[in-house]
Amino acid sequence: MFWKRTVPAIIVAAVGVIMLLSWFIPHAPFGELEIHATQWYDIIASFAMLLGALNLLKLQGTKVVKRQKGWPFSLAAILAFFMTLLFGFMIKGGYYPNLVDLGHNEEAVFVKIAELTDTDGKVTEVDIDEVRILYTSPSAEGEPILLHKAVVSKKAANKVIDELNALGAKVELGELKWGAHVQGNQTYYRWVFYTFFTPLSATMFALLAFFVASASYRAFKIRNAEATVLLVSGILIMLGRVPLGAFLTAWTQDIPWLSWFHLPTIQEWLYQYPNAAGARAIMIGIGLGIVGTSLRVILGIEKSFMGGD
Amino acid sequence: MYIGILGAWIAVFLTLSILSYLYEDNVFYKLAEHIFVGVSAAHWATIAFWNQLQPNLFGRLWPQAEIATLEGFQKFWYGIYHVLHVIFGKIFPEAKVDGVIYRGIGDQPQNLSYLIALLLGVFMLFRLIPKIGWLSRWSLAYVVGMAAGLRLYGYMSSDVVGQIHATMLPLWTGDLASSINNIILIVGVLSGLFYFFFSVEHKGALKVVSKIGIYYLMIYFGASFGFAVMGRISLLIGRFNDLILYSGKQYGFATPILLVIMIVVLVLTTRKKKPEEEI
Amino acid sequence: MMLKRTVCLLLLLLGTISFAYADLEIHAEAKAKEPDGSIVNITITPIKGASKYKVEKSIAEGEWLTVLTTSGLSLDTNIGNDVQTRFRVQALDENDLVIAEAFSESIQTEAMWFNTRRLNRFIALMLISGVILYYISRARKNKKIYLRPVAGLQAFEEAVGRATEMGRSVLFVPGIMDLDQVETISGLIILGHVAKMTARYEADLNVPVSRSLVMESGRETVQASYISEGRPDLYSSDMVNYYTDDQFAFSAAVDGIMLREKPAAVFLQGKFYAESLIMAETGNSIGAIQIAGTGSPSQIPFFVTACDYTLIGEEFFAASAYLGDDPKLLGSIKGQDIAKALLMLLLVFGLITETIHTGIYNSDGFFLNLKSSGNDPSAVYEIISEASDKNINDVVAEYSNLGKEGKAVYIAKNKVTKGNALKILKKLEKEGAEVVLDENLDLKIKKNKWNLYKNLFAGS
Amino acid sequence: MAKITKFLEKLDSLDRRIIFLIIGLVVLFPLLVPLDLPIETTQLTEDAFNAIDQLPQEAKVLVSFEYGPSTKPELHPMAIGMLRHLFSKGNKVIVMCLWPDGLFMANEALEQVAHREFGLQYGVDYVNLGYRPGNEAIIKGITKSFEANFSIDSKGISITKIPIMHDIQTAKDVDFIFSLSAGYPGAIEWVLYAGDPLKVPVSSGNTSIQVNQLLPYVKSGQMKGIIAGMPGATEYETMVVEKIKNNTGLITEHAKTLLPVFETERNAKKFIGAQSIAHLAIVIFIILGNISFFVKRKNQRKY
Repeated sequence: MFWKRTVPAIIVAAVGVIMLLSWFIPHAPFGELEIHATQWYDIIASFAMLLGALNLLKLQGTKVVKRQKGWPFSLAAILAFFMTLLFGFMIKGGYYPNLVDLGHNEEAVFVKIAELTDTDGKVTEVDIDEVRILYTSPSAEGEPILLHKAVVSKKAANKVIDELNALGAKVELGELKWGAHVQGNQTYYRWVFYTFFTPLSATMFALLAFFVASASYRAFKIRNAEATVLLVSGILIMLGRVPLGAFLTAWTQDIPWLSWFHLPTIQEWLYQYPNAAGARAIMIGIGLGIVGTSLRVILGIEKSFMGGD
Repeated sequence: MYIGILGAWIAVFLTLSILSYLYEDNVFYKLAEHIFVGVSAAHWATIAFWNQLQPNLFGRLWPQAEIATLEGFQKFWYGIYHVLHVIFGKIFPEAKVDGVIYRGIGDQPQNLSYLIALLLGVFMLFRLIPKIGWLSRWSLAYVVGMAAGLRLYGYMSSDVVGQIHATMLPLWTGDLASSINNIILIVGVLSGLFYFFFSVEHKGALKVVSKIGIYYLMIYFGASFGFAVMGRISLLIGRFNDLILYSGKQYGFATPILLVIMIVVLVLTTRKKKPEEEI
Repeated sequence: MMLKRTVCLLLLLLGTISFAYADLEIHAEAKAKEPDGSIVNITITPIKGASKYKVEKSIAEGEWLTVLTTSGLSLDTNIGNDVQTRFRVQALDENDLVIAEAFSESIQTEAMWFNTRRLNRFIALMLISGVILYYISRARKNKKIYLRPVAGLQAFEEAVGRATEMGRSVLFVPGIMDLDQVETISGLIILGHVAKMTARYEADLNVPVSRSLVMESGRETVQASYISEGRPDLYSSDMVNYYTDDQFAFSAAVDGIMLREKPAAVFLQGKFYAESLIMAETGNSIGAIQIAGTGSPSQIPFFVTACDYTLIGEEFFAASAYLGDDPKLLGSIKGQDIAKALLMLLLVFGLITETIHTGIYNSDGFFLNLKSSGNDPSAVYEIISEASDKNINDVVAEYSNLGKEGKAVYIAKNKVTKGNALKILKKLEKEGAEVVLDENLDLKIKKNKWNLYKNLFAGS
Repeated sequence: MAKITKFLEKLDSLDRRIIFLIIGLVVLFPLLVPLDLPIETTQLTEDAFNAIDQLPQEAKVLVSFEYGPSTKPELHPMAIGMLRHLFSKGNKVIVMCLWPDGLFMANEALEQVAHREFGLQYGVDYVNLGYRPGNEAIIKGITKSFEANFSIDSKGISITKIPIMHDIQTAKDVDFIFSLSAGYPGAIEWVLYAGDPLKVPVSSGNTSIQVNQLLPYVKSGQMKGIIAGMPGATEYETMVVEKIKNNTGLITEHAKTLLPVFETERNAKKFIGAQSIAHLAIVIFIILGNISFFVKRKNQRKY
């Protein structure tokens, strides 16, 4: 009881109060507490991710093992999971030829590099000039050559290195470090990110355009005064912000007393005043709600999320 | 973002699969959905590891140091690092530059208080052992306490006091139009706030005030909705533009080919389903 | 030999130069009233012949770190708190040769123990939490507290009941953010109440979550609820499942669950972002009763349009007081209300002082910025001369060359109000001039004591 | 008449897939066949355009890419339009990124404008320094030294070897900063940590949602205009084309020959057509939905 319920309650209260006070005490060690405290949280959350991953595998794995309905899809989820982990922790890519010395046959090397790094299928004088400027007298650590490839494996890099070395240049194998590979160029991980992750999340996001349309068709009905206000304000913003709105109400500009009815003008006013008022009221309310909830949590009045005995 | 021809085909396939959901729940959507869950779960775990655990936890416990200069406890401490290096070489790298051996990660100052964070993290994993699983509550308690303390001040300062400050506007500015605008704003904030009174019955004159408050809230909701429509449509335009790009020759006509295949499969599968339903 | 001689000569020469202008000085001073300390103001006394100054700070015995090479003579820089630091300046001539060197006295900065700039926030915190705490303690002494009905909250039980009748499950999504957001915690508290209902009604509960920590906390919550309702037999950890951290992958998964399991009641309670509409629309398409609640202002509109009931803003945080029967919670809601009333009073007082401040007393802050005089400047000059009480010849001389940024037109003291300024602006525009109304905030703040009240609320 | 009422009544329970289809077509069609909507320029965009237009030919401009694929449709057309404007005046451009995805966006934009259209030389006329993690710390860093933060460019070449960087030591040495920003870190950080302290003019292109947050900075002059969302991008594009057409201000001879390309390859204009029509379609949906709602209610009352 004490270890399972009282100690957590004490931790919540103590950490809460210390964090709150740290806002008012710039002196060390309180001053930088915010940075470290959130980082500790990130670390705990990172550990917890293992639990999440195991739970996901258990969830989808049971379906596969028990051959439940739709198990092939679960298998796909598991495979996708391990493919990404493989490229995150085992196979990296991101190799590059590192030019250390141009050798005696400089021009041929420049042309070769221009061909390798070219992005649009035709190597022009300008491309070669660029290469000439950038790769003349390479520094001691060498100058990396960024190949025009989605992913550069060790094999691919070595092939290019051999080609360049055959021209008399001195080229070595360079690679991105582990850790840098999740954001770096030409790694398998980035390829997975851009091939799978980006289109999937961007398309899920884009589905919203359709849902917004169907929601407005279905729900934007003049049922009562409130719904009418919502609808009118929505329409004014939608039309007022695009050239179409200005175009549709351009005629009002010729009549002085009507000039206020230019859609972009109405839209701007609505946004600056009534909308801002509504937004502030909501924000203040939410702010107080959060203050109240946080206080209740710190005081231990709310503790259901910590579980029972 | 050069992803090669194979990449383009996969990207187009996944894009179209998600879009096919608009027609109905189907095999393509299910497949894309499951791939998405799998890839993203591993993605966020990978990112958390390489961007959080490695640099911010291990990097703070063992910042890079020249082995030869270490003494006493630090020598022992980096000895542990060496053991970890032998087991997980990628995560705990060692470097040798001009014959000098360096151990450790990054250049943040050493901070051994992160051992507590490590401990709390390990407590989370005790969940896997039912008998001591309750220790994870300590970690949860830390997170909740931190959230409460941090957010309490943040919201109170910017969302409560800050907004009140911003609303202190003159009712008369010397100019009729801007005075009216200010009054409109102020009435809105006050009546909107009144709507959120829970312990007062909203009747009579108070009902009118809270009604006015609701109208303001509705204007805000309408405007946000309008803005969101704009943003969402922009996104869709972007997606369609990519699909048009990938229908080109250099990507092997990925979009039209995959689109046709998917439509055929969808039509065939729905046709097959219908007779079954009739029976 | 030759080389040696040249070097000697050069050194000698350098020495003479630096001797001749040996007045180079550097003075460092900790900036006063800096809550975080660490800021140092440096001033350099210049010498002849120097084109640049290289400023360095000491980081260890004999080790110097370049701060900046500058031609300016005053700068602010950071040093570590509680460490004795010295500065060194080297004067460089055009060829980047050092012609003189000087050291500052060693100084030390310190962070404050109380951030006085946040005093107002501290008082606000004490006030708000004091009021809430007072009402909590009052509620303990069994004072009845009335709460107005909130439609969405009354529908909770009905939704769970309907799911039971239909033999379908109840879906609860506690937002997509992690446990470090108060909204998520609030969502989990509401989950506790909903889980009690599903335990009572013996309805199936399904809680997909997108964070591992929330999964753990969610399991604790649901288990505790089932135990407290005396139905631990019905609880299983499979009720709460983690899918993925990713926003859209998670919403795809939730969509999948909705389409395939067809829950009869859907609760979306927590912090949501763009995915809110994806979930709410799908929930709507399967005909479930949907009750949403969130503290994310930007997502409320979507819930309002796509769900049956929505807990708006503060209603969401007050939900647990409605759903449970703890008098302490009721008390805290009452306290929040009183705090709100206090804030509204302060706001009204602020409105009054601001009105007095801007409308009646202060007006000096406003001026016009003339960007171009148009095709017929003479009329423009006349208006300006009248407005600013200046001789017309002076006006012509002053405003004939406006430059890129334009020139300020200050209206005569006895005539300045914002309204007047706007009137003059319109007159000028009629004559084809290009003018904008501008406001000098510094002038305004210095000018009027009525503004002090509003400033009490400033800061962050 | 009865038929119409019946139709309208049916509309109320319209299959949402039909709505989806219409929205899809309405967005797709203007992308394939661009519309020619008249474009009115607004003050905010004009301010940004003029600030850049007034830069002398030898000016060096720092462009920071802070957006990714999800906000690409709004911000990428701005990037293209602005780069065309700068290069058409002969300005040199230094690109950097504070978002990891920004690197890919920057490469794409430079590849199109600098490389394919203008045929400029990397390293001499423009450079891409790439992405560095650290958010506003990087901005603060480059106010002291570029080399300390960007020792190598996005191709991995050390910046001491890049001719354009030779006389640029700190952010103070650039004449203008332009931030293409979709959130944090972005335009606000540039104003606070570089523009204000160094007195280097800053302007920015933003998503439409962000604009309200940035308006105070524009009003106070801390930011020179702003390009807001897709409408802003369209206006900017139009202004660049008009400028070259009317031959006003600084324009290189090469840029004049590119006018046909600028006139035809206009993504923002293509996009804003789709955007306008989609908004109109949604408004029409709302109106139709309400008509059918009323007809239904009226008919129900009869019984």
